[in-house]
Amino acid sequence: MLEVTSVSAGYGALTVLRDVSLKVGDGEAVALVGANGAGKTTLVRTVCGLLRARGGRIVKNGTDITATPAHDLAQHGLAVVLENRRLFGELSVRENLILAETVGRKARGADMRFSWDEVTALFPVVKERLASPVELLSGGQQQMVAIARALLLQPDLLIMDEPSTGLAPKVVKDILLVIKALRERGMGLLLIEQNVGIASEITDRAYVMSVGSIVHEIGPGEWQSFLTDERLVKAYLG
Amino acid sequence: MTLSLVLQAIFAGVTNGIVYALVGMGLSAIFKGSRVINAMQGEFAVIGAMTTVLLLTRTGWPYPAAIAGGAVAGALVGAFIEVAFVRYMARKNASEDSFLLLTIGLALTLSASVLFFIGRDGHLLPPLGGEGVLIILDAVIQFHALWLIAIGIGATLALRAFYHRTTIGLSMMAASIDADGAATTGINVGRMRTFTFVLGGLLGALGGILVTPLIGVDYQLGLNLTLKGFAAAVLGGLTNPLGAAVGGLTLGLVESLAIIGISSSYKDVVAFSVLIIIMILMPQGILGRAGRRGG
Amino acid sequence: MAEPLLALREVGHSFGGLSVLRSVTFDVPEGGIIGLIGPNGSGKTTLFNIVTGYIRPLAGTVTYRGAALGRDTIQQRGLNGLVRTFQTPQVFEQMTVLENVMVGCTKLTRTTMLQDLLRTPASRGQMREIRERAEAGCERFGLTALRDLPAASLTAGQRRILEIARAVVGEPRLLLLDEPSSGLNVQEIDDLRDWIVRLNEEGITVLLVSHDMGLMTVARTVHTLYFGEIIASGDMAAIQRDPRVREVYLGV
Amino acid sequence: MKPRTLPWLALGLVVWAALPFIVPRYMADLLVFTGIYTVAGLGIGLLLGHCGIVNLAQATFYGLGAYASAYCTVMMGLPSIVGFIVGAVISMVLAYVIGRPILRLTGYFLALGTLALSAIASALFFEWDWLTGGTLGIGGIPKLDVFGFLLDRPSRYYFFVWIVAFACMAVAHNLVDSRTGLMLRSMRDSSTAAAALSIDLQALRTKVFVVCALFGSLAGSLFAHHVSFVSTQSFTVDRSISFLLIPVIGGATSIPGIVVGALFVTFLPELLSKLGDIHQILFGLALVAVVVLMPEGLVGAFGKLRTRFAKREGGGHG
Repeated sequence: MLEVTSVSAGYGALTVLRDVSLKVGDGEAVALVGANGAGKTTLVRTVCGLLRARGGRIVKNGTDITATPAHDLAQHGLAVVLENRRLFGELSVRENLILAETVGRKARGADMRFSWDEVTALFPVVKERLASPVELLSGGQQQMVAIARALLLQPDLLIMDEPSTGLAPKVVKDILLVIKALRERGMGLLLIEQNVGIASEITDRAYVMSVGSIVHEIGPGEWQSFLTDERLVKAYLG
Repeated sequence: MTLSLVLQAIFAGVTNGIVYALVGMGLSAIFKGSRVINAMQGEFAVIGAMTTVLLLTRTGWPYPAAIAGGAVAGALVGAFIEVAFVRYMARKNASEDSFLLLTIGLALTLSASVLFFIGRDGHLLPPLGGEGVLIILDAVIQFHALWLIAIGIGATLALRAFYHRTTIGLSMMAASIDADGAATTGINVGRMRTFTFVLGGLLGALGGILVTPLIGVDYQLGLNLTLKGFAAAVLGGLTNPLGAAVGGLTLGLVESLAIIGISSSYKDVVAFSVLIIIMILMPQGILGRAGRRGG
Repeated sequence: MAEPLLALREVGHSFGGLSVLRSVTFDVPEGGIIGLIGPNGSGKTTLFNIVTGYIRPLAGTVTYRGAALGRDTIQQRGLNGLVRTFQTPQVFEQMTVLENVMVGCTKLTRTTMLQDLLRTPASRGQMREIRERAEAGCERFGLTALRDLPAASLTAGQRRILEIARAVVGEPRLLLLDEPSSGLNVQEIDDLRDWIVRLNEEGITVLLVSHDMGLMTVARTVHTLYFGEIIASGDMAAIQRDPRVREVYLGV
Repeated sequence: MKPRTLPWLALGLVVWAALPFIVPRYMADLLVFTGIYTVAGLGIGLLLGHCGIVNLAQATFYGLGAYASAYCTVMMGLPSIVGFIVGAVISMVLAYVIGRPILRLTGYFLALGTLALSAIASALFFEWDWLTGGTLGIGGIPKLDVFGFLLDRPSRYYFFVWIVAFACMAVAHNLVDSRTGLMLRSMRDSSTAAAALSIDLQALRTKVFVVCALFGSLAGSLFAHHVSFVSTQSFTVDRSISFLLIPVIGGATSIPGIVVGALFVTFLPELLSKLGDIHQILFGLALVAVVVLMPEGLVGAFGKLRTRFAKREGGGHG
């Protein structure tokens, strides 16, 4: 469904990604793990059209989206929760969500994957605080709003960049429950995560990134053994 | 100093203040949406007013239609400037200073165009609500000024509703708060920037049309209005168009109350001194951080 | 034991009620290389900014060369030999490589602007001295071949070396490196490691903030920061074995 | 100096010396203005090209210089040199006093702050007619007399103005080429890194602002003695804008660029005016074109063309 082939990217004089390839199948949950500065976020920005790839191809459901601008990706069933959530802090929760719903409706017409009611049912906290400015919500609540906003874009593949960063363990657990529920509905997932413990809990397989390249591939069923693998420790702690 | 003198100054201050507010709201809307300080904001006022004058006198349109025509002209010029210049320069990562120089150049060009095509003379528009005046405690206020105040307040409320109640308004705010977040929510950030210039042009033109029955419009009006509008926007915190409305009113009142009894050309000295002092001492504007929300 | 070059005592800070640093205490001994690691949001950058003078701590003290830094400005700290580099190399893009290094030497000399306007002998003499020092600096850091290029044309690795060269010609005592390996390739990181060791051998004390564990092996002591607190200290081998560090970093 | 540049320099000198005698009188007059504008533009160029500061207040200091010269010579009957000195001292003190707070601003705020300053000064020049003569102005300013040599014609005044201009260019060049110049440019490129290298940004900016004001005042005094009559119209905000255009058009980082810019703003309107009233529109469009297409100014654009050309040539042979 999502196929990234030999992508390279960077900023100005900096080359961050070198020849990165990965795949996410239909309804599959794949993790991209690696230490800080490995280039994970740059890959997210490249896939979702915020950063122009300098080489390689990105294909979604058979359509080449390498040069598609970020605001058109909802039409290809792709939504992303960026690092730090990137919500519109001064706007209310409802306003944040309405924006996404309008776009999602345009992309899918009557054939909505997630209705407003379903999404708000999935996130009771969000429903309670619809009128509050987003910046007054706690970090965990904001993360819920960010996921809800992405879902209203009606994606079949969700990319999440570091959804657990800076959140208390209890809150992370709640978010994992939501993600599991989405998986059961057949949602594809590309999870970018530094914390391999979390990643292994909700994904089928994974790629390990280091210094701008994919250095290991963890196949289905290999997660548990890999968690204690010295190769993993080396990728993180040198 | 008599009461009627003070009252008269307040009337004048509110009237001027509304005009500054409209120009400042446009400037602030453009800055909020594009991070460009538009040094030709006052020219929008000239374009709006001159177009209205021409439509009224040369083509004989009815007054309300001519006013609408003037406002649309401001909006169109705004869109043109974004599409023709700002977009190109933004793609090349032009500096703040380059945008300032660009808009100064455009201001010179537009002012010279008015001089060339329309001439050196000032033009007046008929006052809304006729020539009548209202007299309160010996202080005189023209009916037109009352209309101006009403329309100015109406436009401010309409702007607020536009930002919070329409999808385009919300999208414009979203794009200005977090461009990446907006793009990944399916908002075309580039198009929103064009819309902010349309909005800025519209508000500036409206300010120009409303002030013309009182002071007339000529090719030189733009620069002074730009500076006053900028002062209004800075007082309001620059990224908050509704703050600019408060800023404009404050500025109008301060300058007209400060010069009671002395020569009126000190008005600009007062206004611009206030601008400099506020920028240095209160960079967030007179509303402070709280004023950021709700724009 | 000799007095440390830099000492942090109970340093604390918060933003908008959210505490980002909680009583952080450690020493940077003269002649040492001290490392600071921690996951995103652990407070490394805040701590770095406190030491370099960009932020004033809300609690605790920072002592440098035996005196509290207090309200010293960034410039005063620099004149005292405390010099930093930046996570994204901040080279002066429109200036040549040599000129960049020359800027690093300006603090060693003094002229008034009037002397410079009139090009007095003193002004010319100082400029000559600055140029000689900078040329020697370029030579030493292998930048001589690049010296007349604008810094904007350098690669990320070259920019990093230039930034360090520019700091070192100003004769710092304490060099603070903020994520110096970010954006570098494997070879460039190796070179960088060599430079840090060599500069340290020449007597420059180094405080290194990085998430690059490979680079961190140059540090004699590494402090691990997590949610504003130091959770582990020791050499890199000990840090790698530390279960808390593994939990924080890997989640397992 | 390279031996190749010497003949060019000699040729340039000959042309410069012959110019006022071979061109028509009105052009000689424009060349005098070019020299005056070069002096005023140098200060703006130092700020813009070497500190990254947009100064839209130069007409203020230009006006102070002009009025000081006018008032001292006409109203008080003092020698001309006194006017120059009084203008320079007042301008520098004012620049220091105003510069310290206002230079804490950056970017747009600073640019518009200086524009507001210019608007205030322009209003005060108008209002303080006991000093400036208001719109009626002060007339009868004597021509300069240098060691008994009366500079009463453009062709004579030309030499004096340009010698002053060259001296100012030399001083500006000294500054750019010095330790201070290094620090200025570093501050322009990255103020954070400059601060980390112990450079006191605030003090430097203020000092350059004072130098800029000195040049502005000097130009104003030269102007007053050239036209013999000064009034408020010459010191408006428009004038500040056209002073800013000098380095923008010519290229702010290059000192010869200032002369190019000064030539542009004095000659282009004059040449375009042959086309009738449309010339001001064309001038505005020319400015927009320069800003959009040549962000480094004319001199920068020529430099780029030359490197591109040299590269192509080199490629062809190699």
